[in-house]
Amino acid sequence: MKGKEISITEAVKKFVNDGSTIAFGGFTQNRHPMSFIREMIRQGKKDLVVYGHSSGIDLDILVGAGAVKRAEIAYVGDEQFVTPSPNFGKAAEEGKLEIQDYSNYGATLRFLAGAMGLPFMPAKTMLGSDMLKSGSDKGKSEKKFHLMECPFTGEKVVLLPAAKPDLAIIHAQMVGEGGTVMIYGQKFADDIIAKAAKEVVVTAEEILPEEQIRQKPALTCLPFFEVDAIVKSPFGAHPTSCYGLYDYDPDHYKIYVKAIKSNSFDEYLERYVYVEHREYFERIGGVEKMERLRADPVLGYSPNLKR
Amino acid sequence: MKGKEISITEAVKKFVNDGSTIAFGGFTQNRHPMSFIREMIRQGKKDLVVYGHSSGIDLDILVGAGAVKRAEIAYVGDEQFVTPSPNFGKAAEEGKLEIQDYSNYGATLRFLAGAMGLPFMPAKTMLGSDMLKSGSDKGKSEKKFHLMECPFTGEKVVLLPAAKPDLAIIHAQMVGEGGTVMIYGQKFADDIIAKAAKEVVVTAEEILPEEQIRQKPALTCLPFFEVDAIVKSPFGAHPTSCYGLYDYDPDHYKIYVKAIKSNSFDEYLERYVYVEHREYFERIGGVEKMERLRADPVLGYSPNLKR
Amino acid sequence: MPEEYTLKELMVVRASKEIKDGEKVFIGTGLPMIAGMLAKYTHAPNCVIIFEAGTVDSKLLDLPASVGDPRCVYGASTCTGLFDIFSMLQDGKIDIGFLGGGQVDKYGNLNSTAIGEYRCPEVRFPGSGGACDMACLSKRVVIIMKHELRRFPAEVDYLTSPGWMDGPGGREKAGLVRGGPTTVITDLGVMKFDPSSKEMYLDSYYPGVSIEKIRENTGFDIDCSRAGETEKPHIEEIALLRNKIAPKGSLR
Amino acid sequence: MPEEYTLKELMVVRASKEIKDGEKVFIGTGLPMIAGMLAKYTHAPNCVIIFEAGTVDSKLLDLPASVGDPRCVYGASTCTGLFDIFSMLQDGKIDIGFLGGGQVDKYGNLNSTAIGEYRCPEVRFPGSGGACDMACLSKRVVIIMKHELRRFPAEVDYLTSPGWMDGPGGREKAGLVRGGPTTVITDLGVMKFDPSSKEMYLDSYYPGVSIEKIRENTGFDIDCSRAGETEKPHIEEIALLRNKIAPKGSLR
Repeated sequence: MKGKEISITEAVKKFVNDGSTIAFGGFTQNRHPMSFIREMIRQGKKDLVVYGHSSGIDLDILVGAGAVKRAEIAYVGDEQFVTPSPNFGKAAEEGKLEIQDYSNYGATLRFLAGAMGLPFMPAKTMLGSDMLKSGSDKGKSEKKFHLMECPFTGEKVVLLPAAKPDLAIIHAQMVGEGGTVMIYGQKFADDIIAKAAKEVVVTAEEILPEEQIRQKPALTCLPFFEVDAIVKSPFGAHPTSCYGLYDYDPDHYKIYVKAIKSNSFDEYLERYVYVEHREYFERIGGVEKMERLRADPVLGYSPNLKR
Repeated sequence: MKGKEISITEAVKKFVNDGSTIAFGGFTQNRHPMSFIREMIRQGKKDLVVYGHSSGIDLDILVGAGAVKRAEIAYVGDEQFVTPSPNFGKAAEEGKLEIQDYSNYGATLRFLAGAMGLPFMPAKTMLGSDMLKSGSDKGKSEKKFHLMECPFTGEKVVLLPAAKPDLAIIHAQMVGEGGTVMIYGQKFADDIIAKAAKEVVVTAEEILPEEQIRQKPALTCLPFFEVDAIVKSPFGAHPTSCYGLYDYDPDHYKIYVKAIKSNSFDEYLERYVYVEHREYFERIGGVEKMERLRADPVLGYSPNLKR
Repeated sequence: MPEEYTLKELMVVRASKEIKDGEKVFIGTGLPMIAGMLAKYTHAPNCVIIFEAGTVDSKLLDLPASVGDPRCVYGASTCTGLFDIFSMLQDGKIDIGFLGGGQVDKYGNLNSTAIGEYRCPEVRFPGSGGACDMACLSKRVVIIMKHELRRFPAEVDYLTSPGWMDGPGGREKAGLVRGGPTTVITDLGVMKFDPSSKEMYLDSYYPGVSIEKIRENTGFDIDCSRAGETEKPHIEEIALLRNKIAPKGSLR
Repeated sequence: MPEEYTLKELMVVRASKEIKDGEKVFIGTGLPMIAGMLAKYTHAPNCVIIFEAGTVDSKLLDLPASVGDPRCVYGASTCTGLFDIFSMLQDGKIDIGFLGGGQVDKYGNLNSTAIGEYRCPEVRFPGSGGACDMACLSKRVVIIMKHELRRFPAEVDYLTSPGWMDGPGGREKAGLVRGGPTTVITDLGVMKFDPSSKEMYLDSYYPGVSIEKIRENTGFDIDCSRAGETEKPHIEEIALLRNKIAPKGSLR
């Protein structure tokens, strides 16, 4: 291994502590760092505080495994399969999870403040919402927001406190050996989340020589020094999509949702999480499944996916 | 002409008013919208308020032509040729120009606030500087800054008022007929300035069919609807550089500086500004000059430029 | 028996009418997305569909499964992320936002967070996502809902996305600079808001739906005096939906 | 007679020593850029040169004429714009910033705005640019100046870039979270700042320069008791400068 590359086992061991504040890249059912998250469950990490905006199965599988103490999020859902994501919904209804709600823009601006080295970011959103009434939830953040009058215009502005997670995990299509990150398709808030975090691990479909990735510096979204470790993880976003390479996996989402609804999530974990990398691919459908999900290089997705 | 394309004459007539607040793309001696600025001088625009960060000959030539009433900037210089830019320096020393000084980050954050629809942006820069002592200069901005204590951390933060110029002019390598903008090389703050402005004109080396430019949406930096008009303007950044296409022109910079230092700026204007497009190219050195400045396609600049 | 149109198709067609040509539309997953695509194929070819996950005016050859779907990228004018898109919204550049939710009250305030006590709710929804942002910051909002009594309460349990708040002047008092809901499209009819009282009234009911049924399924007094029957979808619209836009059976 | 080294070469070599291997360096046009390139070719191959106009760690095959020069892009880890770069700086990710200016005082406060009255100055400089940002936000600052009496006043006419302000605790009082100047490199010698008083003192003088000459050209009392002679550049460093980094004659 060259440069910053380490194994997924080492990466989770080294960077995730019980109680860590952590943020994942991706958006609902797209480009979440799922292979890293499965390893977190295998290593039994717990009491995590997850900062997110549009979470889905990334947060949900961790909640189901009992690894999450608190979530500061805007949305947790698996789109057409189920909303909210089933473990999250259950845990919330049972009062087993501390939750602090922001809007998507609000959550993004909190990461932006973190990335900019500012203690807060002003906004004109969330005004009038109960998210600015629930006040200070118990837990890590002492103050959820602050309302003020603009000294220039007199208008009402809300200040949102910076989010600076201990760790960000981003799944990218490509990363250079030195850490330069290239993301294809929507970046979501991944670049901002990474810049806000104290440490950053990138899992990637491909690791390239640094010189090669630097042939197109306009396409990179994180300079190498923002990244502390990289992990080679082909198909690492499955069952979520990875633009340009593979689509989301409707079959697997159905299995996931059914397992939870039928109270057999432990069996799901046994079959799909406590399992070797190679065996995982066989269990999700092997080479035929990978071919079905494979993206058309021009369109960026699998045009004939049965969904 | 298709889509949003208009001529440079029309563009200046339609979008620039005497007294307009205006911001130009570019950075010191790179990618300023010079052809548009020369047309502004030809049309005798005056009393302009220019918002900028790292200005150079773009602001300087307008100051020399007596078109600028006020400048809110961070820097005005032509790098190795002369700093500050000569007309600007002269006008400042003669007290003929209202100037409000910010730092480069401060100026950028003011545009960012404008682009985000916020009345201000917080910052940890400029603290302790006299730029936060000169207080409220006379002129358009009523208040230059506001100091506050962070309600989350207690630390000192400065709030900088949004900049929302009437008009932004950006010079790009490529634009789609519909207005989708593609900039190669450093973007400087051009995308932010454009989003902050009420109206946007893009001058471009090439105008492409919209479908063609949309084959690479990850490389575009402004969606089409942010742009109100586009102008085809090959070599439109000369004598500043345009990444990937041509380098800055040291000969012309020397002519420019010499003209001002020898009090013959009127003659410079006569020879290089009050002149037809085609004739301008002959006067700056014709096809031989264009060949000398032409960028190497891999490097992005002219590697053998005598400078 | 081949139906003339399904209920969902009727809703989608009605929703698509809310979009005027050239407007910039902020759209979520599901029915709104189909409505947006239909508008683009019919009366509003120049409307601009914007997805919060980062894309503007994409070609949409296939119906995306989410607003962050790889299907949203092809042919887009730009492909970026949440920050750029929401900042355009906050800057007042988006004309219309489509929203759904778990509950709506007579002022168009929406709840997509939780029913019951926030900390230990009876039902937990997915949360705001971009809904509150659209409700606060787009020039106007169109709501798409299932019309059920428990979904149309006098007051929402949790105000996720501000409508007209507590009536005239409510948004201004909260510091909101523009916007507010104009239309609620349900599976029973179409509601609008009175310009002066900001209260929801029935604008039209679907063919075959009685005003009585709408009253029964609405948890607050609703003025039905201005209502007529909703216009039926045109055959061309249904054909477009079935053959071009919505995958087989998705609007059944 | 071929010179062993020129004054500018000596300054550049000395400046390059300020950069440690692996450090992230925020650099402006001119001598600092040459010093950064030299450090990269010698003792600090892994230092990261960052240009405020938008590029990180570029290959620099040719000396850029400005920090926004197309020459800054080739081989960069990323190519973006001012906002991203300055935000990294504000977030505390940059180790060292190189600054010049028109005036510097004994606390390392810099003026690059104007001499005389601000509104109608005797001399107008180009303004802060990114200088104030570097002075406020990088972990430490190195200043490169011409050593003249009028450039080393007791107090700067305009404080563009904060040094140690009015001494110990000055930066904290102003709200600055880190940083401060450590070294001033002039055409006569090298100054540092006393850790407790924050006042400038002479650390070393160039071969052939007397302490007296430095005192004469400094507008405030300067402690010279700790000074020795500056180390001369090595022949390899000069060769690198002349043959590889600086275009012909630029350091004469």
